[in-house]
Amino acid sequence: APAGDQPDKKEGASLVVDMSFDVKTLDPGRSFERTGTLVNHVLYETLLTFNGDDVSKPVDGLASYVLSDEDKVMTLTMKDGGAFSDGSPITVDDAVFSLQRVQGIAGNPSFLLDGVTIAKTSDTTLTLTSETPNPTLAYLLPNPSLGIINSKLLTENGGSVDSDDASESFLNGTSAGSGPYILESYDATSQIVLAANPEYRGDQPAYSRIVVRNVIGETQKLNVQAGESQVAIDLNPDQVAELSADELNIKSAPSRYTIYMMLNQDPSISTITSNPDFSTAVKSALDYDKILALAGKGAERPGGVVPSMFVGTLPTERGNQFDLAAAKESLKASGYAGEEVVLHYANDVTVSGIALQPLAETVQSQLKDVGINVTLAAAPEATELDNYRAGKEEMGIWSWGADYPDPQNYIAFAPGENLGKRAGWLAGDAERVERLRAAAQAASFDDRGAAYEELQVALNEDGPFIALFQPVGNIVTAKSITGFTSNSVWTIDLASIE
Amino acid sequence: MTDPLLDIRNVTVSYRQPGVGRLTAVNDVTLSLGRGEVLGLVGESGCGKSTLARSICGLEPVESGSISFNGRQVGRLGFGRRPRELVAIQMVFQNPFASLNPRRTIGSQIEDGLRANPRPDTWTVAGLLDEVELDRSSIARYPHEFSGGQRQRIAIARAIAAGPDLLIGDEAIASLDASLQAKIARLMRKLALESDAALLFISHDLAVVRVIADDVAVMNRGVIVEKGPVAQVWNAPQNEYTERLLSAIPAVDGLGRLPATV
Amino acid sequence: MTAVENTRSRPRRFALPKALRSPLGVIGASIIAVWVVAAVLAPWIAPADPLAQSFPRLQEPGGTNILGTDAVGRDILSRVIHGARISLPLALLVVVSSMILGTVLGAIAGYFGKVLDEVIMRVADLVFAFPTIILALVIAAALGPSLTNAFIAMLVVSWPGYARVARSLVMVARQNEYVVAGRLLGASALTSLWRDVLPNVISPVLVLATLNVGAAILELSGLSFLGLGAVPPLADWGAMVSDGVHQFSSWWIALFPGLAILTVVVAFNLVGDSLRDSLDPTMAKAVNGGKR
Amino acid sequence: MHPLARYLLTRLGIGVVLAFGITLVTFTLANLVPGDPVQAALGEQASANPAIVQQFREDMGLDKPLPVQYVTYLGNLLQGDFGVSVQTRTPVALELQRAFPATAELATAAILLSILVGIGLGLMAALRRGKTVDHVIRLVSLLGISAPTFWLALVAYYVVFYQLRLLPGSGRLSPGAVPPPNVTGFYTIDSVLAGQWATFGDALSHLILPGTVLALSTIGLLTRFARSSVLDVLSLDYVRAARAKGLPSSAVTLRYVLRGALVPIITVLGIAFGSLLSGAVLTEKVFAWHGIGEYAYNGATRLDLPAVMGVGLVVGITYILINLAVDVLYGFLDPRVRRA
Amino acid sequence: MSGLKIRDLTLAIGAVDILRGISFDVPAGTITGLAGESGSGKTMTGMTVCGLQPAAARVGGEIEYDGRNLVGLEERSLRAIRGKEIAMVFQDPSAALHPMLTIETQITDHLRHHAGLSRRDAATRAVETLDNLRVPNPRSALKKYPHEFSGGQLQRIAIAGAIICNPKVLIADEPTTALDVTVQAGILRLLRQLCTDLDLAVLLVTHDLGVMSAVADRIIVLRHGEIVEEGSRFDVITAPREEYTRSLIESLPRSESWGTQKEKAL
Ligand SMILES: Nc1ncnc2c1ncn2[C@@H]1O[C@H](COP(=O)(O)OP(=O)(O)OP(=O)(O)O)[C@@H](O)[C@H]1O
Ligand SMILES: Nc1ncnc2c1ncn2[C@@H]1O[C@H](COP(=O)(O)OP(=O)(O)OP(=O)(O)O)[C@@H](O)[C@H]1O
Ligand SMILES: [Mg+2]
Ligand SMILES: [Mg+2]
Repeated sequence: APAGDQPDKKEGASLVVDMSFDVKTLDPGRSFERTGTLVNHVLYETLLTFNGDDVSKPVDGLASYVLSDEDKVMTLTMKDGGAFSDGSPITVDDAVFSLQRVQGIAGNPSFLLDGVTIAKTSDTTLTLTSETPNPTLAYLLPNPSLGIINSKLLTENGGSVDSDDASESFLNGTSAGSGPYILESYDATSQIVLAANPEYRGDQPAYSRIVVRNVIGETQKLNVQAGESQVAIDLNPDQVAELSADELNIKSAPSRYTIYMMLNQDPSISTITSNPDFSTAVKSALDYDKILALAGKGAERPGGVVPSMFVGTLPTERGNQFDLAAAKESLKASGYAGEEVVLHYANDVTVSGIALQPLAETVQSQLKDVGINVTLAAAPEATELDNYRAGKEEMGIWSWGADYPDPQNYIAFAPGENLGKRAGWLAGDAERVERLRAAAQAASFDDRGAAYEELQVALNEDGPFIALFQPVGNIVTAKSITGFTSNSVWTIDLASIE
Repeated sequence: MTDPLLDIRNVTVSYRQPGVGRLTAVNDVTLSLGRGEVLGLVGESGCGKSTLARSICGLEPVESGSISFNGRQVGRLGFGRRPRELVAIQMVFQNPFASLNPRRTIGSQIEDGLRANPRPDTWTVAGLLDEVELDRSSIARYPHEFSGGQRQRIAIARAIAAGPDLLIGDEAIASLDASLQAKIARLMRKLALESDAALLFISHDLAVVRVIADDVAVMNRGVIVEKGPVAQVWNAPQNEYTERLLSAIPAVDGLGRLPATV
Repeated sequence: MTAVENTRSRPRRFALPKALRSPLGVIGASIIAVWVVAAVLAPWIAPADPLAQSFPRLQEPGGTNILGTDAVGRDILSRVIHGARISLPLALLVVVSSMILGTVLGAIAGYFGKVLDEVIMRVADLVFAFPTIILALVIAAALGPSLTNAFIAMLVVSWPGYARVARSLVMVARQNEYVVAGRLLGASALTSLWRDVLPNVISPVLVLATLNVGAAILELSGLSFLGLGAVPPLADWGAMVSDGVHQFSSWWIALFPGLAILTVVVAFNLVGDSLRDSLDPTMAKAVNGGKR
Repeated sequence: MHPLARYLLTRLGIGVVLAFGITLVTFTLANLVPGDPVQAALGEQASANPAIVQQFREDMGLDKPLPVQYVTYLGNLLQGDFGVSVQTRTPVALELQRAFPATAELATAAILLSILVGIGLGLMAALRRGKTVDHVIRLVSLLGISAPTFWLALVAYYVVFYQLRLLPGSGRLSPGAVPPPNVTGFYTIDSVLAGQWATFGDALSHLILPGTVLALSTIGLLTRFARSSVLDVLSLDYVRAARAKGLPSSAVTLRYVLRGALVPIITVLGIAFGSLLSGAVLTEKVFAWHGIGEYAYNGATRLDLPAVMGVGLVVGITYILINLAVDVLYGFLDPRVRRA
Repeated sequence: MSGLKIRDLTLAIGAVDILRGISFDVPAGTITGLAGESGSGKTMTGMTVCGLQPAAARVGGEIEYDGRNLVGLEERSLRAIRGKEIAMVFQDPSAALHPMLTIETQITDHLRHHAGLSRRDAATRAVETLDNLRVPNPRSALKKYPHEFSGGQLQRIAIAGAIICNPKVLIADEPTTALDVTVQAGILRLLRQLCTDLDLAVLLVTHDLGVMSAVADRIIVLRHGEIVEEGSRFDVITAPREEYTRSLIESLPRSESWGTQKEKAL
């Protein structure tokens, strides 16, 4: 229905949203950064989706689904009446094309569909077949990276489902989806402008135009206070604490990030951090409450790496605890004699508005209290990532954001896995952890919580990772904004803002 | 007849001038000078006198022709030290304020000269200071403590210290007060002749050259237009340019005679 | 003409005392002296350990922490005082090293001319064609942030200034008749450069260096501000201002280190100015021309 | 050939060589970086997959040996192709087209302001040498050159925008405002060309604060320089001669003094431009001015080699062109140069 | 009598007395020579007559011109006289002409200001004047810049600028010192001729006694800001009364005194 049919107080007005950009592309098949995800969520509809804030249960999007008993085959049935912004209908072919393209062009999000075979089974259905049981697949499909693209339009503009695809720059200028908004303009450095999609078959959003601007956190605060913007996304708790709830709406929710510290287990990298006693010493030497205070009001400290809103999160009491005496004892046992250890971190990133630098400084100062000499090595993330991913950092502070709302995502911390390897923790290094890991992955839905908790306890004790805290995500809006939904996948649903 | 001390044959020197091309500053000049001779070189500003002097010292590359000194070819002075034999050509410059290093005592600068002298015991610094009528206590002082005329004497002392066979004065008295000019010019002549050296005295002022030189060469636009004994050139110039030069000099007779122009 | 004047009025030795007789020079020198004392005595006069996170976070100025505390509860006054121990020596080191490097290269270019001149000065042009901070940024990013690398970056970008000035001064100075006289007395080119030319161009270069200390502090702090200089938790002024960007309404975090930079730079400029004013005009002009 | 034309051609030739040198330096430097641009560009999960990493390398031509990469780059460059940003996979030329005018507009505003104010103040100070005005101006210019730009930017932002709400804080236009049709990339000029006066006012009001902050240090530089060169000229014979002709002092000042002082002032403009660009890198960060400074910073910290090289080139060429312009202006003002 | 009458002129800067009460006349139709060693105050005298002494200077005494005392006259009235009635020529023409302005601008701007002439009329007058002073191609010369002329031509141009408003008094400060003798001769002739033809009162500052001897009608010798000798050209040069003047004349290479010294040296 044309927007004009529904008289609305905000019709014609632009909504201004400030966030700090990390966008690299608006091609959904390539984009996996926060900004791109936020925007693509309203440009493209997905086969499944989440209902508002609730990420615990995927719901129907462009399709409905059934999962086979062994969790291996998912059958999706397309709904009728969907149309792209150019008016053409959404077909099952578009769905197959879009998903296959994500796999074929091998971009950042292609891992979401690793080991999945996509097939059209009828004019209204398609199946996603996994080699191994894949109960999380339904939680992945709402990801905006798996948004459904107008395949005809894209093919005309260089799109394909393999590495020959050349449609990225087209998608950076024109959206080819069916979401409530269409792309008006995109500038990776300054702003992204969205306009309401007149062909959208759902309810028209309240704002006909949205400007998402690239602004650093501190400036976001000033802008939203000054009324220059209506939504600020990256305010840290300190900044939020200075705002008055009388003038602005503040919505705080735990973020999907875990900030953790890593101690390399590879003796060729460091004989110190790979020493289990040293590791234990560090774990008890940190004053977690004080560190949490840095993260500000609303931040939490789950006992392990799994954030508080996911199944299987570990209660704080079961996590590592500050114990100065124990720390000194373990340190003595480790034979550490005051050598310098290097703590790496990126100095140009903030996680939910929290800079890593004060954190690193605090860790350094706390470890100093037990006698551990830490040297800080700060670098831009780009430089540091390489070091880290190659497993060359002695100690590091990093963050992990859930790719999808499921504890399975945190298997990455296990030995031999993605993050484990970066800490020099290889398969076979920790028998107990690996056993518990297998158990957790095999657990059925109801038992998973307990299994993952056990795994985290073992990770805490034997592993090279120390979960520091889970920051709070703050969304601050002007009083004129009366409501919106937000969740850990797409941060805020722009179309829901009223 | 023995070879003259300085033998300049068909020397041409030119400068590259940006945007204009080459400017021939010295054009096919032939001159020679023997020991004990005092040659005056006159000409208007820019006629190439300094260029010729600099070529004799090896400071400008000679485009064609040759300069030989004591039978030795004068080459262009490069990065290295000047050949020992050529150190016997010394020069005194026009600007008394730029001819001494302001950061070194005059004693050490005169010693530089002595060190270059093949017979260093001919002179002492003190002796040289006596010779140029400066107080011996000046040794430890710096150039800025001296007046222009005194500095010029120090520069002469330094040149003499090197025991030159050829002393060149390039407008050495031009920037001095009228009352000092005579004194310094006389000093140069005296010292040069006492040490049996030749003196090439360059000036744009024919009247000055007339009273100090034995022979005079007149230069115009890079060319030597006339050369001869001073009296002859002064009283009976052969060249039209020399004549013009001479007649333009105002006579100091209080008669109000305007100098001639052409 | 100019040569006459320039030799006539040039003081024999470096004219420090006379230059500092000007009231502004005195003020500048006093401010520098205060900062130098602060730097030397920092451990004793700073009220707290600059690294100790022992205070409540983000305290406003006043109370126990005169200038407030930062985001991790460190005393800003102590950090500002200790900051002098980083900024001052490093800036001096940058200036002295680039002065030596630049002067040597510039003097060689100016004295020998020809190919050497072309090569050296074209490289200098190349460096000049980059805005300092961008080149420094690339270098610092390439080598990783650290004070050493910031130093290297600054060295690379600042020597050409000295080279240009030294070159132009040497080109004039080598025309001086005493230089020629020295050569005529048998000095080799290098001896001449070392003995007759360099001593007579060094004072303007020193003045330029003094003037540049301020600029060096500014640029170093700019690098630190961008996170490419001092490594935390070092109390570096630029880095402290940068902390303030994330903590805007805690204005004291950025204000005081910024004021510290301002005062030091003003002081060095005052001293540099009076030194330059004590130079003779032609040399002073050379100094001006080489300023970036 | 006309000597001036030949001179310009020579300078242009040197410029080309310089530009080539810039690419070489940037390329070498950027490849010294210990990090891997591919890691920087790829996400957590993707970077763990060797196949994806490999394909990304191939896409970006990063699998080739460095000299080959460089030659390829140069070859493309000759066709106006600056390569594709490793980070955003957008052609660098396109991104520069967006970022450069932003900075150019800011820098132009700043330099115009500095010329006007700087020369004016310098002249005033010189003419009133030793008076109170002179001292005040000297103090102001001293503060101008001594204050760290990034700090000034913060202070100005905090006071003028945050506390006083006098001027808009960040960005080039008010949020939601549509940029004028792109002709020059300068919003002020483009809006005038399109007759959009509201947009012009908006763009101008956004320009004032960062422009002034940026100009302050240049104003300081120019004021000092103008003062000293006016003083130099004031003592010259031709000024004495002009006064001896009984001309009114305004005529002496404007026709004789300023004209003579302008030449050395012009020569520092090139230098001033360099310092302006440096300042821009720092100012843009505070004012969310998405220009070349920010682009350079991001490029450098994210190991985006083509981006950094693009910036280096554009900035270097601009610098060369500005200095060329300065030279031409110089020749225009000083007839002696025109001939030589 | 037109011309200048200077009476008891004093000038002090700070505690330094630069002129200590000098009195002399510069009558119309004559060239009055002002000689003296360097720093004796020759230039200062000339500048003070024009009211162009340094701002810090204190002037006393009288400079009578056209029935008025120029000392203490307000700046505006002085400016009306300066350039129009009393003109100056400086030592180094290449320094006294602005390198960036055309000859036309420089020799007509005060003409237009003082006489209110249009640009064209002023140019016509300039061409005439240049022509009179034997500057080649006067019309095209107007469009040129100073660097395109030789020193002698420049001095002629500068003199043209000085006399273009038909002044009554001309102050020439060492107008030939920077020039070659051959060129100097031409300029001296020109000065003489202008003085006679235009009935100018010329004050010629120079330390060159040869120049004095050639053109000055009367010679005044200054030393330490005081007049130490004054008289007709012939008297001063042939029979100097002051020791200082005598030493100046004796040191001249034109006299035979050098010759005897040369013999001595041999
Ligand atoms: N380094 C140089 N480069 C280019 N041209 C030069 C150079 N030195 C001198 N000239 C030119 O060469 C010509 C001769 O110069 P030179 O200095 O020999 O003259 P001069 O007779 O000594 O004059 P003066 O009496 O003024 O000293 C002049 O036209 C001058 O402009
Ligand atoms: N602006 C000034 N301020 C102070 N003293 C000055 C100034 N100008 C000149 N003097 C002094 O006034 C005295 C006379 O100077 P003036 O220029 O008249 O000398 P001069 O006879 O013209 O010398 P010269 O032959 O060197 O031109 C000198 O002692 C000089 O130092
Ligand atoms: Mg000469
Ligand atoms: Mg004088």
